[in-house]
Parts: sequence; structure tokens; C-alpha cells
Amino acid sequence: MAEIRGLREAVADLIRDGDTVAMEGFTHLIPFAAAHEVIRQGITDLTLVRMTPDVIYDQLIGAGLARKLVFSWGGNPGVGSLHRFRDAVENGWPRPLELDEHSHAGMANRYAAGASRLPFALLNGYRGSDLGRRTTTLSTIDCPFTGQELAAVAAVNPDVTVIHAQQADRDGNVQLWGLAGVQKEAVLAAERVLVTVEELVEVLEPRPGGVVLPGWVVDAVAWVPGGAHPSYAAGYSERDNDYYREWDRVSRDRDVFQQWLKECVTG
Amino acid sequence: MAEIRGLREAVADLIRDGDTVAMEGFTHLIPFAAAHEVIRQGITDLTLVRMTPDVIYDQLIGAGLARKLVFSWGGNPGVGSLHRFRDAVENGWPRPLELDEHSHAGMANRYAAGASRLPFALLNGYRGSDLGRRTTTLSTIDCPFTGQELAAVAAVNPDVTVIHAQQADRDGNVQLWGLAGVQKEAVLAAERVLVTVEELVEVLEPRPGGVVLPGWVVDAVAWVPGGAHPSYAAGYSERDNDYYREWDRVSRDRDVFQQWLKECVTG
Amino acid sequence: MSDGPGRVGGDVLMAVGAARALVGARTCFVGIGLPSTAANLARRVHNPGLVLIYESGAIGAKPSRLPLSIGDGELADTADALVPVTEMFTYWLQGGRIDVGFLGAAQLDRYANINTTEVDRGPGRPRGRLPGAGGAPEIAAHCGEVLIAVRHSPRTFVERLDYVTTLGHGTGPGDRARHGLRGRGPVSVITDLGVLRPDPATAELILTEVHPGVTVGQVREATGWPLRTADRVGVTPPPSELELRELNALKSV
Amino acid sequence: MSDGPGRVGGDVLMAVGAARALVGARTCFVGIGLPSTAANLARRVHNPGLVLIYESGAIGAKPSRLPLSIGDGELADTADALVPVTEMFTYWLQGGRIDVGFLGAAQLDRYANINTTEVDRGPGRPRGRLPGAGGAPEIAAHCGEVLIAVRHSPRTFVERLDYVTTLGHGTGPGDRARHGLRGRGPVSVITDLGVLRPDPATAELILTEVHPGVTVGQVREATGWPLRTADRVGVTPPPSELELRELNALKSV
Repeated sequence: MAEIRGLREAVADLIRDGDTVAMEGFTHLIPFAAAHEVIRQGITDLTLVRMTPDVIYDQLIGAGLARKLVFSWGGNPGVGSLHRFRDAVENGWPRPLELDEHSHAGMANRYAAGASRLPFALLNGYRGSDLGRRTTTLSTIDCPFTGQELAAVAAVNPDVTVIHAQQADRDGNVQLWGLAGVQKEAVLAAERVLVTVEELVEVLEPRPGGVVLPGWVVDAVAWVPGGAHPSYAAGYSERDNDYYREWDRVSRDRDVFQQWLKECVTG
Repeated sequence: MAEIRGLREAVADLIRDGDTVAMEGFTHLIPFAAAHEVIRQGITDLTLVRMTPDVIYDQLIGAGLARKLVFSWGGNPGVGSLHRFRDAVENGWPRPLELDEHSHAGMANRYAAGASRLPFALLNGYRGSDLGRRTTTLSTIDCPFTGQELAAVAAVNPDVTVIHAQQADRDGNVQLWGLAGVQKEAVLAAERVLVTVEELVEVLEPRPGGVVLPGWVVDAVAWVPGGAHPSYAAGYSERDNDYYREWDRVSRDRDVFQQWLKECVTG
Repeated sequence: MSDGPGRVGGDVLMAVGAARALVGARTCFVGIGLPSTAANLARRVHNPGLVLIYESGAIGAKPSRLPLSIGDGELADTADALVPVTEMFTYWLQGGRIDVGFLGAAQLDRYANINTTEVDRGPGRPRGRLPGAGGAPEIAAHCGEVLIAVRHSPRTFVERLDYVTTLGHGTGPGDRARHGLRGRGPVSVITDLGVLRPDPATAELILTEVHPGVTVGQVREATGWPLRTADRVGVTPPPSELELRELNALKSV
Repeated sequence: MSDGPGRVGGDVLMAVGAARALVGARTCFVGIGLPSTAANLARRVHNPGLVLIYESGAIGAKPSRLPLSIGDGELADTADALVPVTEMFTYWLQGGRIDVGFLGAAQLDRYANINTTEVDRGPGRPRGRLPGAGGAPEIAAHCGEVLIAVRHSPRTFVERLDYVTTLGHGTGPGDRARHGLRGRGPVSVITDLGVLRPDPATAELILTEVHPGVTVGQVREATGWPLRTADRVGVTPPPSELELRELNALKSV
């Protein structure tokens, strides 16, 4: 059953060195505040899982906390490169970054398999792509009925999934709405779950498009208004597109990045 | 793009002798009116697909229109047996009924595979059950990563899926809410789609729990208020439990059933 | 057993017994009929936090009256979350999220394997057709544990199933593990005469409790195999006032 | 090409050309950047019924301004339906529900195979890391047809890809069928200089149209393989007043 806890305490308790961590949210509801808390606590050697690493993982990678990245599209959406991600991959700075790289369809299916507690998922994908040459989590399988060859992708089961949602009630039941991404799958695939929320409410009113996660699949809820900034929480905030654009400048240079880290996160 | 049509015309146009037909709705939103129209038009040699055949397929089977039944639980919920189904299976009356029988989990996955245009779906199921001994649509497959043996079920792709929903707009966009069953999967797995609705509205207002099917995945929408009776449409009607109880008496005897057919459907 | 005045009916004893077995559960997968009665009774009397999950897609349903079908509107109206049926079976049931599953049976053998598909009615007669599997094979596979509620009769408690719809303990100890089944499987069979549980050593169902006024001999007579009993067969406490009152309230609303 | 006064910029020509290619489509899978611009322009000018589908889960989005990211709030607010990302890729994309997909490319070869993963930057330098696959491999596989929009340069239009992220026409005629790919694959490559289409006989991209004022020689120079041309290379009609006005309106809101 979810406990309502402070962010610092919840992160310290649920996320450990060496964990496989998924912080999900497809552009919308990205749990930046929790990631910054991970940076402040210096939780390291993480395997980071996310369809779109986005600025949130660029920050964790730049901070030297990531050993491996499991992903499908590593850019700054609408802006360009993720420079910390590139620097780690191309130059091993501040440390080498192992990659397990898939397509979006493959990653979405990997989470779904994880949530379903199946060891793998099937999809019609990856045909003719070099993606399969470097990963051990992609294989093929023949349909026992038609003989058709399909792609098989290994399940993803994070040690911890962290998401940001709009609301939780006092029992830790969570509701998010708007673009729902793969959050439900990432939560249900994980061993432990932390949810940061914009608001604690007495009663969750069902919403159109609302995704409800019962408190008994969540370990901790932390009240962190604005915890998705610079991404957004529909109904609470707008996406800070300027931050995303400015990140291109901040992240391009190692020194500027480190200064940002000190000033805006660890300082 | 969905056309708004009369029920008689839509059924005549979309459902043909020999078709594989899914009429879905998990207790809620069962498209009885469309099934009765099928009986009136005498469309026959059907392969009927439904997780829970329910009274709706008991009626079609009793009317002699079904060649085969693909299903996972064939009872009258909360009441007892489906007598027309039993009579067809046990005694071949009014004609023999071929069975392709699965578990609920298997059937749900078969629809999902159909909607995903995959030839089969994986699940962890059927272990130790005799179900696999009589069907050609269940097999096993080994995980290429862990070696674990899993069940493989063949996709279901109906020629026609018929569902009942609460609302459609003039463009044939459909919204249903409440218990959503496997309707979305059954619709997206099918070649042709007919939706009967309680109400035609100018604008579909998004609802909590609402499932929206865009008009471009639907062939025809027919305005049939009460078209789910004796099942129900949340927000429009209550389940007619007395009808389900009374069906036990009506369906138990061949003559009483045939009289019912004449009086209530074909007459 | 009759339901005459002053006597407690078999279905009541089964419902009350099953409800008591839910004291420690967080989540329960509920079918219609007796399981729904028992689970709702448990929520009212023993375990107010019990989360009722109906395969129709309602998670955390809190019906005020007993639904006739698993798809009744009140289940949806009172649920914490509604999910599509595909998701219910993949993420929630197969995902191992459910502590206790409830099953009925047309036939049951000594290893708590279940037939709900068809029965042999003797030479010259077609096999009797039953509803079939429904959610049972995967409920028995994936729930943390399974309760079976069924009326006691030699036609139901049989030496050999006519069809294995759902695996309980298979052929005995270790067979669930050999099949790769995660949950503990059937942990008790609650009948109108008493309670049977698998012997930890052999996985065979043995009589551990009788209901008040029932003798071990009566249960043996109603069982189609040579029923073994626990060293000490207990007696279930009779339904309390509260249990009976709440059960009536559920049914009469 | 410069964007100086009186001249039409390359991105505008690409957006306008891509929008025109959507005249007959019912549904379009939209990525951010130029594809989103083109698809929204098409909806405003050529094809008001065009259904825009964003991989973030928005079906039938009708943004009034161009979103910076595929997850912008306005996409959700204006959509006919929102679906989870898993469902988007399984039921909708893999389900074959989408007529036209849009792709960009860091490198493209003569068979319209695409690299968006990494580029060789020469000896002594690590390979340059790009964003990766995203939705592209399955967009190219499952959409009815694929449009590619990319600026023309010999670094982009290469003899040989450094990495095959996404299969276009593979090694030539019949290769998509051999891979079991359902859709027609790339049907046109719209650049700032003109339009290339696969030769029906060889599946090799050939120049079929140039933009006004562009010569075939200029296109050849900007292409890293010996570019073949159609028997008659047409000239694309210049952007109309309406196209330019609506494009500006989309960008300036």
C-alpha cells in the first residue's frame, strides 16, 4: 500500500546504487524532480530505462550516475541532440555508457511484457534493421500456426519505476490524464514504484482519459507540485519549451553543464 | 468512414452467410438487436465468436444459424446453463455445432493479436488443462531468452464485428463507457464493423472511462435505442435480470424456444 | 441440509466460510455466485479494505447488493478503476497482482483439479455440456492462492475427472512447480459440510473441519474417493449474528 | 538555398511539397518537425479531413499551432481519442490503420533506406551519435506508404549507409516482400531541391521533379551517388499564396 512520504526519504528508500530505473512519461509528466533528487543523493551505477531519454536522462548521464541506457530515441524533442548522452557515448565522459537500443514499438512491447510478467513480447518489427546486431534483448520467433517469423523482445522489469502524476488521494491511489505514455506498463513491470504528484486530493474524481493506479501497486507517493518541470502536467502546467531550447546551450559544454548542476540541482 | 444506416440495411450489407462474426460486450452492451436482425434475415452457417456466448448466441444457435462457436465460457451468467447451446452440442439440434474452446485469458489474447495484426499471442496459461487437446488454435512456444515454455494462441480476425455503444456522432465516431470488455480489440481485429448505438449526438463529450472508436475504423453505425436489451447500456438502461432468468425456462424446451422465436423475433 | 427455520443453509455456511478465508487477503478475483457473495461479505465483516476484482474489468468494486452477473452496472459505478478485459487478464491476473482467486467446480478430484467443461453421463448418453473454462485455468495459475467453494456430493467429489479444465495440484506434490505455476494453488475447499485442505506432504485434499452438526461419516459419504481426515478434525464456528445479518443485507437490497 | 526576401526557403518547399503529397490520405502518422508542419498544412489547405496521429497517443489531433514536441498538451486537448503508447504501436501502427508515415533521415541511400542512429566521422574520431530509431522501423514497415522529407546534401544522400536503422526498399525490387513488409515503403523523398521517387522497375530513387529555379545538375551535385533522373523531370508548382499564408499562420500562432 502506498505511503505518502517526502521525496528525499522516498528516493533514498526506494532507489539504490546499481538499480535498473525507469522514469517514464512521454514528453508529458516526466518526473524531473525525482531525478534531481537522485542526483543530489548521488545514487549511481544505474541502468536507466526510458523510451525517450530526453533532457531528464541527459542530466543523469552527465552527472555520471548511469552505467547503461535502455532506450529507443535519444534526442531533445524539437530541438536537436542530447549532448550529455552524445558525450558519454562518443567520448565516455564522464563515464562510458553501455547501450541497449530498440525501436519505440519494441520498447513499448518490452514494458508490456514486463507488466504482463511474460519473459518476452512479440511484434512485427525490426525487419531489415541493424538494431538486432548489437543487442541481446532482440531475437526472432516463428509463429507455430503460420510459420511467419516475428521479432521477440525481452521483457523489461525495472527494479524501480518513477512517474509523475496529477493527483493522488490519501490512500495513495493515483490518477493521471492527458497523454498517458507507457506509465501504466512501466509501473506494473517494476518491483518498486514511486509516484510524485501535483496534488493530494480527498477523492479522485474520474476524468476522461484518466489512468488510475490503485495505491496497492504503488510503494510511495510524494507531493511534488511542479515535479514534472520543464515537461508539463496537463491541467497544472505548460511545457517549458524555452528550457528545452536553452538545454541545448547548457548541455553542449561540459563546464557549463557542471556549473548548471551545481547551481540548479546539487547546490 | 462510417455511414449512418438503418439496422436492416447495415446487417444485410455487412454480414454474409458463412462469415465469422463476433458480437462482443462483456455482460454490458451486448448487441442483441443486431443479432435478432441476423435471425430475421436468416444469415446462416456462421462461425460465432464471443468470450461469453450468453443468451445472444443461445438464440442464434437455437435458430440454427451457427456452424461453429469460438468461446471461453458458455453459461447464462448467474442463472445456469445455456440450453440451446447445450442442445446443439449434446444432441446436434437444430444442427451440430463445432466448438473452438479456450479460456478467457486465451480468448482476450486472441482478439488482441487480431487487433495487432499478429498471427498469434503469447500467454502464460492453459497449463495442465485438457483444453489444448481438442483445438488447433492453441500451441506452445519457447522463450528465446529464458527457455520458458508459454502458450501460443492463434489470432482471431472476424469477418465482421458487431458491438453496441452508447453514442455516435454524425461522422460515425463512437464512444462507449462503463465496462469496456474486449470491444475495441474485437472491432480492430475485424474486416468489417457494425456499431449499434443508443443515441446519435452532435458532439461526443469525452467521458471518464470512455473508449472512442474513430469513424474511420467503423463501416456502419445504426441508431438502435435499447439495442442491448436484455443486457444494458450504462447511463441508458439497467440489465433486465428477469429476462435472463426467464430465458432459462424459454430455452429449456425446443418448442417453447421456437414459439419465442416466432413471437419475439421473426414474427 | 435444508434451509428450514432455525437451520443454517449449506450455501450460507459456504459463503460464511469462504468469507472468513479472506481475512488476510488484500485483493480477490471474484466470479459470480457464491464467490461474489463471500467476497462482499468479507468486505463487510472481516476485511473492509479487501479489493474486489471482477474479470469484467472492475478493480475495487464496492457493490451494495449482490450483482447477478459479473458485468452488472453497479460494479463499474463503484470501482476504483475500470480496465479492458485484455488488460485484466494480462497485467492484473497474469501479472500476479491478485492474492486470492475463487473457483467453483462441477467435478473436483482429490488433488483439487477441476472440471467445469463436460461430464460423462453414462453409456448411450452424450456427455453433459457445462459452461467451460472461463477465467479458471489462469486464476488457478496466477493468484497467490485459490479457494474453492462447492456443494458436497459424490457426483462432484469424484475419483477421476471426466475432463481437466483447471489444474489444482495436478498429480500431487511438486506438480504445480513442474508446470511452472506461480501461485500456491487451491488452499481450501469449502463445502456445505466442512472444509478440506491439501495435506502439505501429499497435496491430497483431507478433511480438516466439519460444520456444526455434521459428522465425518456424512462427509465421507458425500465424497467419491476414500476421504482422509486430519488427525484432529475441527468444527467451524457457526455463523455469527453479524455474518448472517450482513449476508441478508447483501441479498435483500 | 537562402531564405532571403522574395525567396522561398528550402524548409518551406519541403513542407509544401510534403503537404501536397497528403492530398489523398485519410490517416497520417506524424513526427515532430517538418512532418508535423506538412501534415498540419495539408489539413488546412488540401485535406481538411486528414487524421493526424502522433505516436505519443493522440489520434485525430487538430493543433492550432505547431507543437515543439510530439507530446505537447494541445495534441491531447484536440484529439478525437487518446490511447496508451503500447496501443498506438500495436493496434494502430502495427494494425495497419495508418495510410501515410513521415520520416526524416540523417543518411539515405538510393533505395531509401535510412540511418538515424550513427555516422562515421572518419578515422580517429568516434562515430557521431544520433537519436536512434524511435518509431521509424515500424512506421516504414506498416504504414500504407512513407514520405521522406530531408534536406539535400551529399552527406545525407550517401552511397552507403553507416548504419541501417530503417529499411526502405532494402536491396531493391522485391526486398520488402522478402522481409514480409506490408506497406509500399517510401514513395517519395521530398527535399529542398526537388522530389525523388523509386523507379518502379528498380526501386532506385530517381529525380522526378525539381523545385522552381533548381537545375538537375544542382541536385546531382547534392547527391552522393550517381543520381538517375526520370525521362522527363518536372518542375514543382511554386508554393501558392494560400499555402504560404497558412504555413505562416501555423508557425506564428
